[in-house]
Amino acid sequence: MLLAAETASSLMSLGLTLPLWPLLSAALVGIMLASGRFRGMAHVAVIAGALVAAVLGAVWFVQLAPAGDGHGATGGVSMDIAPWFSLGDGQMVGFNYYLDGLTGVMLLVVTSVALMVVIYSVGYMKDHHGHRERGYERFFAFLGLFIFSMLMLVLAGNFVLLYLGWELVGLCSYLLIGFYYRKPEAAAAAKKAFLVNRIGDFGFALGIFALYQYILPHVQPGENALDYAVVFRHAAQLTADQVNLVCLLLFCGAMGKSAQIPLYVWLPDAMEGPSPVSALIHAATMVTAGVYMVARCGPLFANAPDALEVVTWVGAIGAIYAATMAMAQYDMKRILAYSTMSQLAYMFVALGCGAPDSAVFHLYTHAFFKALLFLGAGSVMHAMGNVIDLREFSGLRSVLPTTQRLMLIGCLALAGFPLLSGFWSKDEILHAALEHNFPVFVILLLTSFMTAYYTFRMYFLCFHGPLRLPAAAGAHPHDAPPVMVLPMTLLAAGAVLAGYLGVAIHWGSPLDSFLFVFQGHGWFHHYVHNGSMVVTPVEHGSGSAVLYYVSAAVGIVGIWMAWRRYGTAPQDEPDRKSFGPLWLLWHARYYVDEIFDAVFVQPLRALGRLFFAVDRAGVDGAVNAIGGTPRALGAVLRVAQNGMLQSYALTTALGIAVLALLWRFVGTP
Amino acid sequence: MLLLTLLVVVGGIGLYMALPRGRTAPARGVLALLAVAAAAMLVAILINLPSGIVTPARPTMVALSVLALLAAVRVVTHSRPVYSALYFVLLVLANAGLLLLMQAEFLATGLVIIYAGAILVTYIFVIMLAQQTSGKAPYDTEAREPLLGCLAGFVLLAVLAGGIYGTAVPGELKRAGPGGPLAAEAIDVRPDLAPNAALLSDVNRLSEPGPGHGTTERLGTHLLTSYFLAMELAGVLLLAAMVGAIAIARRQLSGMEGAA
Amino acid sequence: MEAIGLHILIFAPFAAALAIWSLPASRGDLAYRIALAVGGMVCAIGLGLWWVTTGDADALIGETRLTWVTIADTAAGAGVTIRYHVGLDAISAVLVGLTALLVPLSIACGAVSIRERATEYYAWLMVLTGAMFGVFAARDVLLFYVFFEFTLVPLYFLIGIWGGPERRYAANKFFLFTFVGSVITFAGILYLAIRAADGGAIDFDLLRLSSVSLSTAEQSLLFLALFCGFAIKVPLFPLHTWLPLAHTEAPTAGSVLLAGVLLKLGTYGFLRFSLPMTPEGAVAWAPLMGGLAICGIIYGALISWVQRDVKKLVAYSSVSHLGFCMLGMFSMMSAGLTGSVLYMVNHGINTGALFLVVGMIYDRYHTRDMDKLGGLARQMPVMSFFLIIFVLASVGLPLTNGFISEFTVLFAAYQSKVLGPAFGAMGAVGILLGAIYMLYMTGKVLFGPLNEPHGGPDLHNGRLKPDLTRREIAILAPLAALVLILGVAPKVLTNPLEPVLEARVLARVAPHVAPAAPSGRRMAALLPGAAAPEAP
Amino acid sequence: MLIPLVLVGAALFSLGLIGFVTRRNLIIIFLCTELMFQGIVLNLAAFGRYPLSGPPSLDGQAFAIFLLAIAAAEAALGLALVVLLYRYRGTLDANAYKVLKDS
Repeated sequence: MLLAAETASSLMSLGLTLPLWPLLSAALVGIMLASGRFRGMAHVAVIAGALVAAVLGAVWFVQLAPAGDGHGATGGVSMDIAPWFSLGDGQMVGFNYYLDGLTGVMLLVVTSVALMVVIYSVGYMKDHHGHRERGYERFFAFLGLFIFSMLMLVLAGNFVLLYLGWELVGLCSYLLIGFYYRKPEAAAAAKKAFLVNRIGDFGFALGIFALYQYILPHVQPGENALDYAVVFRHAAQLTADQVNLVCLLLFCGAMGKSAQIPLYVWLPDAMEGPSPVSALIHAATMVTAGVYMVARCGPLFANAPDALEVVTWVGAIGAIYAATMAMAQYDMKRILAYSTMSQLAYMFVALGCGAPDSAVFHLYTHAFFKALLFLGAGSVMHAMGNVIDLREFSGLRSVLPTTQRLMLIGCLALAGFPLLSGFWSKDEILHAALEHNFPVFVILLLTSFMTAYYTFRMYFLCFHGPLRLPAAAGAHPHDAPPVMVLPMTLLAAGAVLAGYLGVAIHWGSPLDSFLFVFQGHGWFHHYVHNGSMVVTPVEHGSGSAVLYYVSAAVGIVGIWMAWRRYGTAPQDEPDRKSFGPLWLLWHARYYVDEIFDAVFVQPLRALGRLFFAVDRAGVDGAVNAIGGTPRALGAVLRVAQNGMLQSYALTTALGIAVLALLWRFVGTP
Repeated sequence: MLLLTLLVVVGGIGLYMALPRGRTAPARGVLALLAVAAAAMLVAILINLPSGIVTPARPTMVALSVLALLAAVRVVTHSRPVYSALYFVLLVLANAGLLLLMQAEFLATGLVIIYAGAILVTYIFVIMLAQQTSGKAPYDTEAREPLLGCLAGFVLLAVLAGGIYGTAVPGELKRAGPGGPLAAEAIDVRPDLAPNAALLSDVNRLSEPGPGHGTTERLGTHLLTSYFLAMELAGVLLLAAMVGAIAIARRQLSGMEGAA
Repeated sequence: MEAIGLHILIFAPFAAALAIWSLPASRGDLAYRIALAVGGMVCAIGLGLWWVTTGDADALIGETRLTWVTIADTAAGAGVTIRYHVGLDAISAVLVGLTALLVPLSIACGAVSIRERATEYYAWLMVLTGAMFGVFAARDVLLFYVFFEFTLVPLYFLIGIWGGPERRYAANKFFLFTFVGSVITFAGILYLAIRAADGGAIDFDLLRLSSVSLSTAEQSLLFLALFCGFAIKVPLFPLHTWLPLAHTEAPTAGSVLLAGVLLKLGTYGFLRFSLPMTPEGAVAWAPLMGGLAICGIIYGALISWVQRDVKKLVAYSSVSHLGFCMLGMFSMMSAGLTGSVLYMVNHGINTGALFLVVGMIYDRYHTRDMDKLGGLARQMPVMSFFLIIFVLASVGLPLTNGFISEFTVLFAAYQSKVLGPAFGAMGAVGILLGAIYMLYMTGKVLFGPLNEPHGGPDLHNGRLKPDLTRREIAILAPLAALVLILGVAPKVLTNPLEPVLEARVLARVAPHVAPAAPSGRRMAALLPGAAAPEAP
Repeated sequence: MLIPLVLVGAALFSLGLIGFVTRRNLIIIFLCTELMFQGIVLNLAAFGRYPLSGPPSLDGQAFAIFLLAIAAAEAALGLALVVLLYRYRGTLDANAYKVLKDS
């Protein structure tokens, strides 16, 4: 069976503690910060934590490899650790893990990229003359906390625990984006990120409630209704629109986290955070949580055709929408942010077209080259004295040779240059889209072209053309120190080689396999199947390799176009001339931020002020009115007190008269 | 019963008319007419009271009562204080007469001496003292809230009279004979009538108290035996009143210098 | 043994109050030390008693039953007996534990800021402590009412004398508003007692009154009567205007105890009286109550978003949070009830802590205006660490106590046959709004460029360090620890609670919950389309 | 015999009351109180002489005597005050004395 070996089970039990190591290191740093002693060791603690997590992750990755021929989709393993809280009438939510192929891949991606980023941060967090920036320990503590929460999210065995990881990751992104809290824009961006994520979580929570309500009748006693295993076992028993509603609500959560169409506004602003944060959180791990969740809920989404349709179209529109904006930005990190959003949209299209394994494969490869690009941008920023606007500098080839070479590899991978990892994974998504939804395929093809175009526009503007340096860069900007170059080279290796894990070697005619050798759906896909993923098998029909050539051509043409227009990093923006007002629209990011602010934020604040006024005047007024009536009544009667003795006697006499009359006619009771 | 209320109403209106108003006092004729009408009404009432018995004192009592009421009306309505005081003396005398009828000789004489003699003299003395302008002072002609005052007073009177004379009994009261006590069965029909029934039947309480009932000697022994403490207290009260009056008077002198 | 503990819990503070009162006015510090000692002792005993409670609904901890007042001889079958009957079952024990926790902290927080008339201050605080324990321990309805009323007195003076600028108005409004409500409740209790006795001797035993069978019309009317008193205390939406005033004007200790414990009197009242005594009424009125709770949540949240005064923001947030608590309670489900009791405890901890932190900022800068404060994280890192923890707890982030209660409450509201998915959805909007105003406040106070108003006197004469002193950290640390402990292992609290809630409350209410409530699916169709545009 | 006397007594009393309430001259006001006393004396005597039950007794008259004492005392003090007020304010008008009315 899956974990036959005894050593395996011991390693497994050790694996239980996997997420706790980064948490431990974060706590350790916290204690250091509080106690004030040996503060320099902060990065060592977190690196150690990340390292242990990476090792255990790799061990589990190997453990979870499919035994035998790899086609059997054995169910995932769930391990209960401790009860958490009860949901009444016997149902209980606990801390438990759910391990299968998908978890293995995610573990590998998260832990490896996290390790690279932590090592890189050691260099990044030092300013020009080498001593640590203020808040150095706090940064590493938050990184540790983030790794813990991402691992909890990935390993979670039930929806509530997933929700826990979901929100904790949101918290860490809030803390890390707002790291330079003295900058008001950073604080605002952090708040925006957390709140937009919260909107997504609102839908996610409702999805969980709805799921529980529908699953409960089918659950046998002794099973917890919200555990993955139980939910997927009874997924088929739900009615069509029940599942659709649940999937839509869950997808709403995914949109928030993975920055898809309506809820993406926080991602570009999140670039206010330090670059390693962007690399780790906004490229490789957190934003992929949405994709992971939709992939994880494969059995649910499988029988929710409407939901899949929504996912596909949100993905397609998102891809091209983000690509257009990326083409018209000058801030290097924002271009990469929009590119991330576009690539994530690719993954959602793959999920929508019923190819979750390709989506995960693209997620796996994308993590490597996007992290590399962000780290590269980080080192450029580091060298340029925190300036990242492409108009400020150009021709850095001569000054930052290593960064330039690594960035080139990253750009090629992102652009889908043949034989690199990006090419293989993106192509499979195009393949899935071609089979299911032709208009979407056309959109994606066009987006691939635009991706190649804007990636190399950025590359040429930054590294080619005459050497110009911003004032802040100082006389001679130094290239990245070794502690930053090492992780980048490792990621570059990943960017190049990672793709081959998902490629099958199959000698055949050029039509059947690309360059006589390669075909899609290699070992990686079988690895990912090994779990509860419901996947439509892909047969390698003849002529399937044609698509490889088409996408390769699109990629190369895109690069060439970028070279022709931006080869010499011209100052005047060629695109502005050719696209005119369209370009301005893209540059201003479709004014979405302003629209959202006007449509949502201001009216709500106005409503708040109105309520406050109503509260002070209306409700409070009513209460005071009630309080005031006796006083007013008193004032009326006071007139009778006119001080003259006689009038008092008169009123007394009148009183007696009335009483007498009453006594006389009404009679004593 | 209706007659009685009628009387009271007419009396009320009359008095209302009689009270001094902004303009000159009401024409004497109207006043006289009203007074006479009221008196006639009263006499009619008193006469046809259900009294099977006619005691010799009746006519004098009626006369004295009428006199007393008229005097009282004039005391209240007269615009010049001195005349009010004088009418009050007349009233006291009428009252004394009535008391005599009831064989309360000592009280009657005491009343005349103390009231008419002492108190009224003081009043007249003060009136003279406080008389500043010749004509009518504004505050004498102007009555305050006459309507409400009369209303209150006469409603009270109507009710008291009603209470005394007999309740407005919905059913007709059955009487044993003319003027006799209410038949027994009438009482048990309306148990709450019991006290008035007793009131009405004078017959069985005609027992004369015997001569010298109200004489000083009888009254004196009575006072000093069963009300000995009260007598002492009355003495103390009078002493206190005297001391008070002196205190006010003395302070009044010193106060004067200040106010003057 | 527990009986003695319970007695000490109720009467020791009163004794201490007398002792402190007798001290000369100048000996403020001695008063502080005595109060703190008694507070500590009471805290130990209270938590001890809570630790001992079991899930068994009938076994009361530290039960004592003495006849206190008898009017007319009950032997003849008529007349009234009022008993001094106290005892703790799980529900009361949890709240007694919460009170025990908050009392020493609130005493300690006034050490520096309270200087004039300190002896009276601590005397009143002790009186308030005794009254609070009395309320939760009372098993005799009239005794409950006596203590319920009595808690108003010390707070009236605390707010009235040591409060902020508008303290007199706030104290008066607070007292009258609550008093009017509770008088109506008193009428309800009397009616119930008489109906329960139906001719025989009237007594106010809680269990006897909880098991009275009344006609539906009677029950719904009686529910309204009880509603008046408790809804004002909770405070539910339209009756909440006293809260922001009372909180902003109260001294730190006052608002901590007011928010931490006294607001729970209302919800405890609903849980202990309204639900079991008038189950049909409660079920009949549940949708309206749910509606009011939702209004409270959204109304409170939106208002606190536009506040400038931090303390007013936290006060309005209490309105919003207790809306959740009521929502959970009226979902008439075991999860909902447990969630709402848990919510009471969590709100006590989180909002109490927030008030403490705001108090500490006020001690330093003597201003609560968010526009004047800014970027304090740089100046006071330890304080911002604590503030962030408590903000996250009250926003309901997983691994904090807020999440458990918020999740279970909304979960129950959604599943409830009485309320239904729409309530759950609207409630969930509350989470969103909650995050907005809390982060808005954190952003304004902690982050952004540092702008620091001139320091208050305490800051200059060295009695207060710029960042938190050891005493202040000692106050906040236990609360922060509890936030995490209750977040990870709420079972510590809920295990004894669930069976008691089921036995005492749910058993009475469940039969009346209409089985054929709108099915999840149909109601869900009305759900506001939070998802992306639905596919055609 | 009792009824007419009591009626007259009641009439005197109410007349006195009306006078007390309507007249504005201080002295007349006091005079009306004396009028009321007259009414009461008459009543007392009447009830003494013709009691509702039991033989006629002297209590009514005894009481009347005390009443006289009180009336005398009251008149003395009252008039002293009136004189004082007159001296102080120079007028006997009751409306002039409104000190009781606060602002």
